[in-house]
Amino acid sequence: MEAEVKDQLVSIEKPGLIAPPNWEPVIMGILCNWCSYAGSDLTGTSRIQYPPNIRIIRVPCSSRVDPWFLIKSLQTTADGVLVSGCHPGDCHYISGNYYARRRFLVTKKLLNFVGFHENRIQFSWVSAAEGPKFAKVVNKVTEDIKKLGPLHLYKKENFEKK
Amino acid sequence: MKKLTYFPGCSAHGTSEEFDSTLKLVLKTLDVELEDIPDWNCCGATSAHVMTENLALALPLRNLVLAEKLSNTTMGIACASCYQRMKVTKVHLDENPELAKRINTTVVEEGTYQGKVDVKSMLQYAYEDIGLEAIKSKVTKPLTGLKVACYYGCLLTRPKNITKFDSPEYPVSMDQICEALGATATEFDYKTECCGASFSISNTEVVESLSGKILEMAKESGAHAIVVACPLCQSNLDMRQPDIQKLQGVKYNIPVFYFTQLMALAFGHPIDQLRFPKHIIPVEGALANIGKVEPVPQKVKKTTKAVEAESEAK
Amino acid sequence: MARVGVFICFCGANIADYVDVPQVVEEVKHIKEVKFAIEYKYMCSDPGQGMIRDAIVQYKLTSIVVAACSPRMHEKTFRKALSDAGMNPYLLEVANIREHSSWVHQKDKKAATEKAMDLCRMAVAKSIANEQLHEISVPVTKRALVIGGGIAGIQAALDIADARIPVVLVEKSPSIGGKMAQLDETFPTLDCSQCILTPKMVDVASHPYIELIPYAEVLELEGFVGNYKVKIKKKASFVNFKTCTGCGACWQKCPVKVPNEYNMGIDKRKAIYTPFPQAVPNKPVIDAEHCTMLTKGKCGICAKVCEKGSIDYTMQDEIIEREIGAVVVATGYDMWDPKPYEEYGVGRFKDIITSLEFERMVSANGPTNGVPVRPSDGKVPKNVVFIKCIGSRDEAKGIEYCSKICCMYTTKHTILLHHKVHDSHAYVFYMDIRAAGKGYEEFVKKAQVDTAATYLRGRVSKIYKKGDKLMVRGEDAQIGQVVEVEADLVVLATAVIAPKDNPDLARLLGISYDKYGYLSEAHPKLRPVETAKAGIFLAGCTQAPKDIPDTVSQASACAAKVCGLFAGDTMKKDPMVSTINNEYCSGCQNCVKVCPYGAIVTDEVPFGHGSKEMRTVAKINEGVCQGCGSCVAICRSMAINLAGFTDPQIINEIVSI
Amino acid sequence: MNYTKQIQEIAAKLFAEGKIDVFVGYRMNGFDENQVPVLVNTADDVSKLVFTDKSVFNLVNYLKNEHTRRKRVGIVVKGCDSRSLNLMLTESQVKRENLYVIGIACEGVTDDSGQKMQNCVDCMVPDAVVFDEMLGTPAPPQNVPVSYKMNADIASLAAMPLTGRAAYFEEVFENCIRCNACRHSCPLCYCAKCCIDQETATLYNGANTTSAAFHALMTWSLHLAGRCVDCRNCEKACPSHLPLHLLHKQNESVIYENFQEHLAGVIPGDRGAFYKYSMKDPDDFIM
Repeated sequence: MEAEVKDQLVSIEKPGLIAPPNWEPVIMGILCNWCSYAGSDLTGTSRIQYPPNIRIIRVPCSSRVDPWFLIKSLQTTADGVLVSGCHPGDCHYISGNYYARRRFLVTKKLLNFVGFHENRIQFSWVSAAEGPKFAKVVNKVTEDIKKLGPLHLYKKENFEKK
Repeated sequence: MKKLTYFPGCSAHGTSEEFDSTLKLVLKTLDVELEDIPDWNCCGATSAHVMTENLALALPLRNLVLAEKLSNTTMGIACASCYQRMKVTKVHLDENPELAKRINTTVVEEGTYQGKVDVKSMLQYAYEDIGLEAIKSKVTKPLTGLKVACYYGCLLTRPKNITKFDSPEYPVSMDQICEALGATATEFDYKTECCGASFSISNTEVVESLSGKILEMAKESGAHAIVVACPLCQSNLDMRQPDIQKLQGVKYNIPVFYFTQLMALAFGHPIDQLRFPKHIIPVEGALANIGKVEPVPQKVKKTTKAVEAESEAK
Repeated sequence: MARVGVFICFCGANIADYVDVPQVVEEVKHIKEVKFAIEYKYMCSDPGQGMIRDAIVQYKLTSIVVAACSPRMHEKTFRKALSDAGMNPYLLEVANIREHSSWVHQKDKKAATEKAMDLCRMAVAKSIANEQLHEISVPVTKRALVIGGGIAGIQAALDIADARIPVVLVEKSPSIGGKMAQLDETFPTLDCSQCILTPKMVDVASHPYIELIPYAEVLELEGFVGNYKVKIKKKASFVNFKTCTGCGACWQKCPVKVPNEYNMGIDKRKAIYTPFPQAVPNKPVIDAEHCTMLTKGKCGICAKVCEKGSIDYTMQDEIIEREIGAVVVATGYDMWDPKPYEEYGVGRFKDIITSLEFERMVSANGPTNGVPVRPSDGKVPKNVVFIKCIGSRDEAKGIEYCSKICCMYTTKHTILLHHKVHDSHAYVFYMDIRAAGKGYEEFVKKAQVDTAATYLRGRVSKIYKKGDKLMVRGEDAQIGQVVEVEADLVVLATAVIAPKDNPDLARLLGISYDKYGYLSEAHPKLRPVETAKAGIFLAGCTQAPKDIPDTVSQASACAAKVCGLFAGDTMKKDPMVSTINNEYCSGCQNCVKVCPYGAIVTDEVPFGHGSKEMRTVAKINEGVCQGCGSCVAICRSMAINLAGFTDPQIINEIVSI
Repeated sequence: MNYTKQIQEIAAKLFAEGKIDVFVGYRMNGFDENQVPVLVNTADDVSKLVFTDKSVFNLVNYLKNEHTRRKRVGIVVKGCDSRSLNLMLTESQVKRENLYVIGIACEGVTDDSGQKMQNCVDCMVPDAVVFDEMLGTPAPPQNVPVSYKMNADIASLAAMPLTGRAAYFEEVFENCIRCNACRHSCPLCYCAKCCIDQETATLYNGANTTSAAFHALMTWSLHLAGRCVDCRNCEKACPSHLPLHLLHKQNESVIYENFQEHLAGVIPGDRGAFYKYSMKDPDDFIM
């Protein structure tokens, strides 16, 4: 019995909370249309395999990503989020990713500050040519978040109970 | 009374003794006091840097560290090769402190290198720190009539990003100094050509052909004498001149002065102190031109009116 | 109540083999908004699209989800299918279950299927929030601005004008013609530059659709593609072009002599001058810098001798405005100043000249009537040394790139020398001979035979004076020896560089430029004449060094682009742009600051209904907005939204799984 | 620190000269030694005005108020208040020409217990940065920017284990009653309609749950990131006494350390860290 519990995966923020058997994390991937989404398409066309946990949302530019997209994802469906855009200097819209970069850093640090593990919010630059890199990124993010266990902070259902 | 840290280098005590001694004369007149670096060592020129970088840097570094013990901010160097080694070392070490730390470990007992002493060739010092005006002011016997070709050699102004002094291809600092002394500097395109110094032991033919060309061009430019600021240049151009003349069958008889010798001369120091006997090519012929000024050709013919006006004035 | 139709594609085996499509169909049918769901082998095929069209009508669908390949692949196709069925094409959402599921999870069909379901759910959820969007059409001003009156500008202007589109041609010097007007003959055919250029120049002057504005500069460009407004400064010429007949009495009498730019300062022009005899317009201007009347208030001879009384010393610079739809930038190039080559004695030796100076000398209408002479003593040179790659391909002293034209014009120069001075001999020091181009290699070969010029492969290390000759010492790499050539004249083939005021112009136009100052094209291969800013095009050497044929082709390409842009009365534009809700906008104007395209301006609206007091709000210029969404994300009061990617759409996606 | 007399004189003068329609200041609350904001509309009421180290509130908040928006206003600002005023001006919420600003060289204000307020202890910009006239002696301008003072609470919380932090903040957000007093007391929350109240913004708009509070407060603090001037009006207004400054100070420190930005509102015309960028911004946290 003791052992069993040990083997089970606990939520890193709430050790009391144990993941259901064969739990799989959900990762919300928000990709910019011109680099990262194209890159992820390339990953597909070149048949590079990666874990199926990621759910991809297309936005025109990483600068379209409002921090509360991340907050909301984490509060509702996702155990982690990945935002990906064009490499600095490659932005299709000249400077979008520079503005985004600042917001991302502050958001990541703030969420970590209020108790989210930093690996639940991740960012990457993936160009339209970097199919393999996209697969690598998704692999890493998925592994990281599997280690962290289910996210149960401020999930809607937690509070409808009371 | 200015003060200057002085690195004579080995040649100052041998081949270029006259450079050293006249330099001291001149600087006394310009009231600059020289302070020798205590216990200075070989700069490692020509041999060290073809063997190992560490040694090539360590040898000058020791001198630099020692120089920093003295209060002066500038180190003056007579020999062009020594100057080159010191300057190169200084620039390299100042650019990457990591390297400086590493090399410093070899001379750690002398102290740590701070890079606060500036390195200058004597030519650069005379030109920048003393200045043409000061030099002019000390001239008592102007060298009017003496035409000189100023030869800088390969080291004094090169590479540009290291020396940061004058033009690497067509420098003029020495010319201007000579002009300040009253002499005339000729337009001499071989100012910075190679004299073949590196081969002076191993392959003298090369030296002779290269130095020969320099002498030829100097004559071509109408110079009575060549002026240098580097012991090796001097020895190659002066000492080898007889052989070169044999080789080419041309009589140049063109003496090779250190610029300090001419300065001393113009400052009115007694001729016997200038160590001219040490020269292979006798200097008298060239010096004879001093005072001989060929008349400037009358450019504009005066109008009769002007002549009349003058006569009336008288 | 939304009625969504979902169409799931097998994509042959591409999807079907790794995703259990029927199961996905069953799953999506459980979503309450989904009124119709079906799978098919190839959705993009005609029957596939047919199914979509029929279903739309039959089930009164309000939005469509196609689960297939990436939207980057077939979004347009399916949008078309929607509009064919009379439905707004932007009510379509594509779930990318091929690139994002079946192809990347081939080892785990269950997971792939589940993911496909989620992707469909997300697409359905998003499509529910989709709105009807309509292509934006922006009116265009059908007038083009051409900046620079060299051969590039001339060609572009003529081609555009011939399509009956008005052109404003701005040239900063008093005459059009540019560098080509300074050339004698042109490679590889040796036809006289003047003979082929001047007719074009005259055409420009007389063309009913071209407004030629010489001696002027562009000050400011505002607006956006199809709707630019340009401010042009007409520099004061102090000559009334309307009355001036160009008789030339003024400049014949003018006492002030100034180095002549057109002849590279080899001879002198007057303070009132026409740059060269064939100038267009052939009217003189006064060089305010040197004219003693304007500087000291003395002289005034030109005014006295002018019978038409066209001279007006009080003339001021004039600012004019023009409405234009597109811009062609053709500011040409400069020649590199070889001063850094100290070892050559550049600046000390009079008899070292640049290739353009040589060009002027050998030119029939040049300062020496077509005979090359030594600047030092005016003698005709016998031995002439040409040195190539002066500044080009030289990281140490010049620039890394190859100037492209020097090989050819130097070859030309050897021929011209041979023609003008029969007993002369040319020596050419070169690194490579780059003669890629129609008839170029043949040209070089022939020249080498005809002129018997000595080609020495290697760099020149030193030039020194011996008597009145220049001794050129270099290496002949082919025999591996140092060679010395006794030269009467040395010609340096100096590098082609970008005009020094290119960066300023680029800033003023809002386009980018590279580290050398050349203006940057939108794509090095596929969009070589466009810039990143819509409606601004590049012609000639302002983009990179080019020879005349390339320049002319690029100029004509620009013309084609401009004509294309002006084909309709309006330009169609993707409707996925930002929109502002005035009610929520608090007018902090942070969006104005952040927008990379300056697409957001401020607007005044009344406080509440019928209120007199006005308040400031932001306003999107649909014509300029590119739809990046930067403004949406930074708008705290969420007054801005991006059509096609609205907050509701994205939230629905997030929460749908 | 007591400028009551001067402020009364200035206000009287302004009314006399007809320069202002309303003066925003502090008055005693009447039942203890604490003060409350007051809008003085006539010269007669000038005598109400006081200013001591009990003048804690940030009066700039009242410039977004209906009573002052269309009028010419005289106002008293301390260092932090003036910074928020600067931002209001930059974001064109108030017109400078409608304002007569009395700047205070602030020596720090005290809370109910008479203790100097924490943000005053950490204060980096005590003197008003925008003013028509200055009371007190401002510190001489130092050319070296003041080094950033790390907030002690932030440091200690950052040192906590993740689970600890999570638990701590879960309690904080659980205690929030979603009254939005923080928002209303913040001078920089002037939006026509707050995004939190908009349909699209949140799943549970208005709902009084921890998750809703979390969402609201996170969004709020991110909207104030690079703009918050740490005047603590929100904390003073919060009925549940939530340590709201933690969120703001956290963002402030991140911004200050990573983007080398100066503090919010110190430079006139500066809009704050999120509305500009630098090529040199940290990139190492991105894969």
